[in-house]
Amino acid sequence: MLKFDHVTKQFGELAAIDDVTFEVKPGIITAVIGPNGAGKSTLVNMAAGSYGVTSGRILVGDTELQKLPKYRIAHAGLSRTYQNIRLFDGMSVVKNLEVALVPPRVGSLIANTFGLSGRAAAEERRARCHAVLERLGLAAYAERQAGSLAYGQQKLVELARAIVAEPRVLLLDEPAAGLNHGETEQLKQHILALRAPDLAMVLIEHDMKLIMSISDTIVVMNRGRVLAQGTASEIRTNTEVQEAYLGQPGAIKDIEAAARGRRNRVRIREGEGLTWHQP
Amino acid sequence: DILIGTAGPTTNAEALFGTTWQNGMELAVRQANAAGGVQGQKLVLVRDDDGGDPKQGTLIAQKHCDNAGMLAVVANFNSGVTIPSSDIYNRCGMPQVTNASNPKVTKAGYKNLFRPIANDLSQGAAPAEYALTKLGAKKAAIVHDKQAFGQGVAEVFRTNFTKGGGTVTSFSGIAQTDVDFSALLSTIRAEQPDVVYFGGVMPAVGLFVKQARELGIKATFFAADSAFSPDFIAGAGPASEGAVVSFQAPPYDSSPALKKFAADYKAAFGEEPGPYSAYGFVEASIIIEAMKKAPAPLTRAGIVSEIAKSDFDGIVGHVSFTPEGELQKPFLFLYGVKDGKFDLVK
Amino acid sequence: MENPARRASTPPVAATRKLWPGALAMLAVPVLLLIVGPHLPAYPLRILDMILLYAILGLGLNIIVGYAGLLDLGYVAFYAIGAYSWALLASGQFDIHLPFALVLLTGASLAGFAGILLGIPVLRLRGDYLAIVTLGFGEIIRVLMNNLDGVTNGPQGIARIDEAHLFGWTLSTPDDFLYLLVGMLVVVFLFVWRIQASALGTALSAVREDQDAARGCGINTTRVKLVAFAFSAFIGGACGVVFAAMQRFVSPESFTFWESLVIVLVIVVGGLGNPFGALLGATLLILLPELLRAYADYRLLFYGMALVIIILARPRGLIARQFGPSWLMRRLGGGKC
Amino acid sequence: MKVLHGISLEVLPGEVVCIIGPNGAGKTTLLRTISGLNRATRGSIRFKGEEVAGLKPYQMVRRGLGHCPEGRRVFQLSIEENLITGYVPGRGKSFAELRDQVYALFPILGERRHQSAGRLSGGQQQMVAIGRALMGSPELLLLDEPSLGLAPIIIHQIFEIVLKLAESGVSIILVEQNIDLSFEVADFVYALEHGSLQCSGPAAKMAADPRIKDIYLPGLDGQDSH
Amino acid sequence: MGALILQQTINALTVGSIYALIALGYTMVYGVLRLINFAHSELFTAGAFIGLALAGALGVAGHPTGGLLVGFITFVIIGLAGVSVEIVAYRPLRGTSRLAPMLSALGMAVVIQNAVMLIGGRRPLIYPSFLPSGVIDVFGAIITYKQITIFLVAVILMVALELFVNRTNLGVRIRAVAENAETASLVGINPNMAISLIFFIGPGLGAVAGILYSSFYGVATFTMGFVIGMKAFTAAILGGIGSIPGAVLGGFLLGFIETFATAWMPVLTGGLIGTEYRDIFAFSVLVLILLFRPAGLLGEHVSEETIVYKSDF
Ligand SMILES: Nc1ncnc2c1ncn2[C@@H]1O[C@H](COP(=O)(O)OP(=O)(O)OP(=O)(O)O)[C@@H](O)[C@H]1O
Ligand SMILES: Nc1ncnc2c1ncn2[C@@H]1O[C@H](COP(=O)(O)OP(=O)(O)OP(=O)(O)O)[C@@H](O)[C@H]1O
Ligand SMILES: CC(C)C[C@H](N)C(=O)O
Ligand SMILES: [Mg+2]
Ligand SMILES: [Mg+2]
Repeated sequence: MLKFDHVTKQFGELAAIDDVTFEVKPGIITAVIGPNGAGKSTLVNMAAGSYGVTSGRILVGDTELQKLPKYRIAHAGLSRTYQNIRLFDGMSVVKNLEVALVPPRVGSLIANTFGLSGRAAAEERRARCHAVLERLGLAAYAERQAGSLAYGQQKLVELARAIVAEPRVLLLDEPAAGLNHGETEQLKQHILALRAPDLAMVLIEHDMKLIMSISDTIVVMNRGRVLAQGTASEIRTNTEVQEAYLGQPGAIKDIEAAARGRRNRVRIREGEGLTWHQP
Repeated sequence: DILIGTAGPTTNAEALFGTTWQNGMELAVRQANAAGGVQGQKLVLVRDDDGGDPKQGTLIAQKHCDNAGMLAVVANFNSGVTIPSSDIYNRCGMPQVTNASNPKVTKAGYKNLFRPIANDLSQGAAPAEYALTKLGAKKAAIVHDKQAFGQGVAEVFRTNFTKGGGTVTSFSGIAQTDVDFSALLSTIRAEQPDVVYFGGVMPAVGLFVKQARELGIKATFFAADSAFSPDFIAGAGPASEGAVVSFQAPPYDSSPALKKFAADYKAAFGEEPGPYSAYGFVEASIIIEAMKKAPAPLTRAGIVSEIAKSDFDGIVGHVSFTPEGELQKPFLFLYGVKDGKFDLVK
Repeated sequence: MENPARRASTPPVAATRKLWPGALAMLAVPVLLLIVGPHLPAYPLRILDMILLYAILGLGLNIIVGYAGLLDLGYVAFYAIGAYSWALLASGQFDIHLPFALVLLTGASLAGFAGILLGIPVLRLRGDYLAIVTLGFGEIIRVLMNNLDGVTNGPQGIARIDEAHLFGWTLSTPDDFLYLLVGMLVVVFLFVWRIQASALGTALSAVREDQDAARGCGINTTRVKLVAFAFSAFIGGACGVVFAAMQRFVSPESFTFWESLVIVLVIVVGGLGNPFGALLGATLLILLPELLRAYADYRLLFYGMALVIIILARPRGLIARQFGPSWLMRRLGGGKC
Repeated sequence: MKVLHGISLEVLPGEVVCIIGPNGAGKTTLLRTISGLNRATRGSIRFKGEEVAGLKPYQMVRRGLGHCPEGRRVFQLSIEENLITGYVPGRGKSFAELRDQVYALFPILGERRHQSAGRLSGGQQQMVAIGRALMGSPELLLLDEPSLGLAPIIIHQIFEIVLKLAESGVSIILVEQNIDLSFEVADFVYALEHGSLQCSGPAAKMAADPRIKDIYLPGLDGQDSH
Repeated sequence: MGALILQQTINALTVGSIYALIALGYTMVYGVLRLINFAHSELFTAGAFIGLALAGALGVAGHPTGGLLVGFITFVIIGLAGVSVEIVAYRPLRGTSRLAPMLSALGMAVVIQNAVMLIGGRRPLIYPSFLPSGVIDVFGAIITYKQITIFLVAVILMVALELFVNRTNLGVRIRAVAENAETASLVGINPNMAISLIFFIGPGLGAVAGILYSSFYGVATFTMGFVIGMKAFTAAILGGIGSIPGAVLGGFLLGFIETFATAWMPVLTGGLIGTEYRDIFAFSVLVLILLFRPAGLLGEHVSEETIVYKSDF
């Protein structure tokens, strides 16, 4: 569905993306992982039209996205979430979602505003937004100002905004960053529930547990190139990937050992037990 | 009390003109009160700031109209404000004496509107004649500030100068707020005109003349009324020497009446009179004189018909009006700057 | 498997709120104005007219500044275009004497068109760059009016403009204009209210909050801004026509940069993005200098101080963005929405 | 809006304290209150024996506090300039010394020292933010979700740094979602919910408590990612 | 012809220097607070008036060396005034919205202008020149020492400020505050100190510009700030907001556009378009330049992904 075809992105000297080719198929979840600065967000930004493409093509079906202005890319059925949240802070949560449902043509926009059908259309938009909020468990926040929500809730609102227009391609840039285990678990359920035969999903994440448990295929990027592609287990055991990204399996053990060693030496507040401040 | 209203610019770039103009009226009112007032009542001058803004001018006009005790106004200072405000004053029959010099001001034919000063037609014509005949000038460069007044007189000058056989080498507009004329002056210098006419007000006039001399332009400079002020000579310094300025009033030291006025003014306000102070005084006097003659009880209509019949010697000259409300015999004087002082040349 | 994102939508959670009592309460304002207004002496009445005129201008500018978040420092240009339309099409200048209703429409449309013409090249500029270009546009229009002597009569302005007649009714006294302005206010108010509540309003808010994200959501920001500019300019133009009909004289002096600033002040002091804010802001900003007349020389000094104090006291404006019938009902109804 | 309710918490010298809690629990608000960005409505904050409630953040920093805020907040200056902003003179080490330490920790930053930090990838920006906080040679370091958006390999590195800093006597308050590792590294844990303290205790005991496991560590006993 | 072009170039450089001097103050403040400091132009006027009063009190009117002293004292006085204005009228508004402080600044501009009018009077004041006098004749064009001095001052101040902002640690900290005062505070910078410093330097520079300006033209009026301020601000935008060399470049460019438009527009259009169209021409060039360089001549064009501020106002 979404295809990167020999895509290159140059920032001055730096080739942030260097001749990348891969395809994202509908109906499955494609994860993109890689070290910081590998170029994952750049890929998303190019697909969504935030960055121009230095060379190569990005296709959804037959449509060449790199030729379209950004808003047309959205109309072509691609939507995304941002690594650094970009909600419309001063607007209510529903309004945030409604933005994605604004009629694409200015003519219909004006007709909608002053015509008779406007009210019905507005009601319908609202209904769709509420339905999505309901599904993501955000219904209670519908009228809250988006900017006043806690980080995790904002991330969910962004997800809601991205799906309300029923996209064909959904790009999620680190949706779980900043979420705790429980929330990540919820998010995982939401993402799994979104899986549909006509929806191509790209998931960028650093949360390996999530990635490994949810993705159907994984693309590993490094220094602007595709380092490897495969299933979770293939990736997990790929030594190149370990070296560049996951770290040696032993690394965690080392930290744990160092921490234990220190704790044994320092022994701060050893004697205290657990205190429950609330029943 | 009998109220006389006035409105003029007292806070914007023309604030100096407006304020000293109103001070002139104030002086006339004070002197009338000292002499016993009118019909046993005291006169009060209600001063307002119209900011040179037509919109404010109309609001003030309405305010003055609504005030039943207000029997006459001296308003406004600027033509652009007088035109819309005269419409309102006309509706409430308010006697209106204006200082606005644009010829259009009296075109509406309002019977309650009077202009006791020369309009721009004479102000532009006299210098042109003087340049052609007395100075024998052939080429003139004309500059104006793109304001109603400045452009108006400049155009009159142009018409008269060409009609008299002279050539106009250039006719350029500047912005009223400009301070740097070097670019334009460099061009004018290349045209080598005999005279340069500047239609505009202070402080631009002063800067213009000064910068022209610095660039080595030798032509004789002509400027319109607002340059008739010590500020012009001080501002332009030695560069002002030889410049010719037109003004509707004789110099403050030219007659005993004006000398007395200048002294009284200084005593009352602690500063030298401004260029339009004598006019403010005359304009207020016209109203006061009319009030004195009008039958009791005083009404606006009564005062209007008395002003129309005005026939007396004001401190700047004889006052009597045509049916259009213009001065019967508009007076205009040309002054040359000589040894740092204004000297009547005509 | 069915795409769950396309599941049939459930009915909206929020039931249609009972807004009309609140709306009715607000309708009281124009009705009151119409009843009380004509009994006022002419001077306050004329001030009231000015307040209404600036309120309408504020409503118009609010579309750009308050809703779309674009600072327009040259709004006076549209106002000037409207004013000169009436001055040129209904005066001795060219001896054309068109009816008021027609010119109202023409002038407003011309202004709207100018808005589009300006908008097309400049709307991709951001923030202060846009502000300075609009400022430049305002100055360009004013200088043009001042220079095209053959058309606009230059700095001399156009005097003795026709008296306006609307459907057989002569507009000349301040109370004639009161009726006209109240009528216009209601229409324009409903117009902007509708914009605010519609998809267009949502799109504009999104542009205000974050243009890039808005584009990402499929909003053609340039077009939407253009529409906002056009509407806003249209209203400004209509106000200009009325202003010229009221003054029966126009000259470039009435359309300076300061005038643009005053209109921006009206909406910022009143409350950005709220139509009631424009009303309150206009009341304050027109009334204040008149009230301060008594202080003569100190008038503007106090005016400046008052501005600073008001802004310091209510930096987000006197009226909150959210204020409206539903907000009012919520407050009156004890917090339950 | 009242976000925190009567929280009492203590950090000892050289201790690593971890604060956990669901989104919106008030963890960030708590850190912001400590560093003076938010003012405590009531109560007292003592730092090195001195009452500091009401001090401005920069005053806190000059007394030895470092705060690496949520969401990175790097300046759109070059990397090196970002480090300059974080340097607090008169706290012992020279600028060059501290800067080289940071570059040693994150070599990529050294390589790009003159590049604008605004153009770094998310994770690289996080490194800048941490480095900048270290430039003040803090005695108490507040880290608000430092591992956010970092590759696993870098997260390991961050936790190693935390350990190293603690070894050298710096006290650390760590707000983390990555609970598995945090519980290993921390000495003491505070659990926050809805703005109030729910539970506190030594990390080891916390990790062992079934109730805590239920709430905060679902699936910890499941598969490890490696 | 050659002499004329040379003369006009000199004229342009002089006018440009004056715009640049004022633009520097705008840019300093703007760069830090993203605030259009409408009061700047009025502090510029106030500076000229205070300078005049000081010169009278010290009896040094017209002496270049006395001028240095007067300039220094005026810098400090107006600098402190600027700091107070910031504390009173802008600081309480920090973090509210962008328009509020801007309009508060507008209010302050009205206050200062009227205060100057009430204290200094409505009369244009004749200004003694503190600049050295004398002329050089270069190929038929006249250059005055005054022009040279003004040009040099503009360039020197630009270089000094640029070095200060980019090469000193204090400058870096100020830029950090400019971007985000809260975060700056978190890394140990006292934002208020940094902002006060800016409001000392910016208006102080404005005051010096006021003295130079009035010395150059020989007159000071209480209304002189508004228009020149607007032009200087335009110059600052043209050069790229917050960019110090940009402000100077913008100032010079505006000077050139105005001068050459005045000089040659009537000639080129055969008198069809006269000098009165100068401002239109200037603004049109501004629009054109911004269309091709939407962030000004030297402004850095940040990509949307890295933009700090989500909304414009
Ligand atoms: N606007 C830009 N200008 C210059 N360089 C950029 C820009 N945006 C990104 N880069 C560079 O491109 C590279 C890829 O960045 P990108 O944001 O795509 O990384 P990423 O894979 O998303 O990393 P992370 O996991 O940390 O978010 C980085 O080295 C970054 O510094
Ligand atoms: N400026 C604010 N205005 C209103 N509410 C706020 C503000 N800042 C925080 N809150 C509220 O305070 C609560 C606590 O927020 P805080 O950011 O401290 O949570 P957190 O524990 O750090 O969450 P996260 O894990 O998402 O970062 C949230 O419900 C949030 O909505
Ligand atoms: C400044 C003055 C000469 C004004 C002039 N009286 C006018 O009609 O506008
Ligand atoms: Mg990324
Ligand atoms: Mg947080």
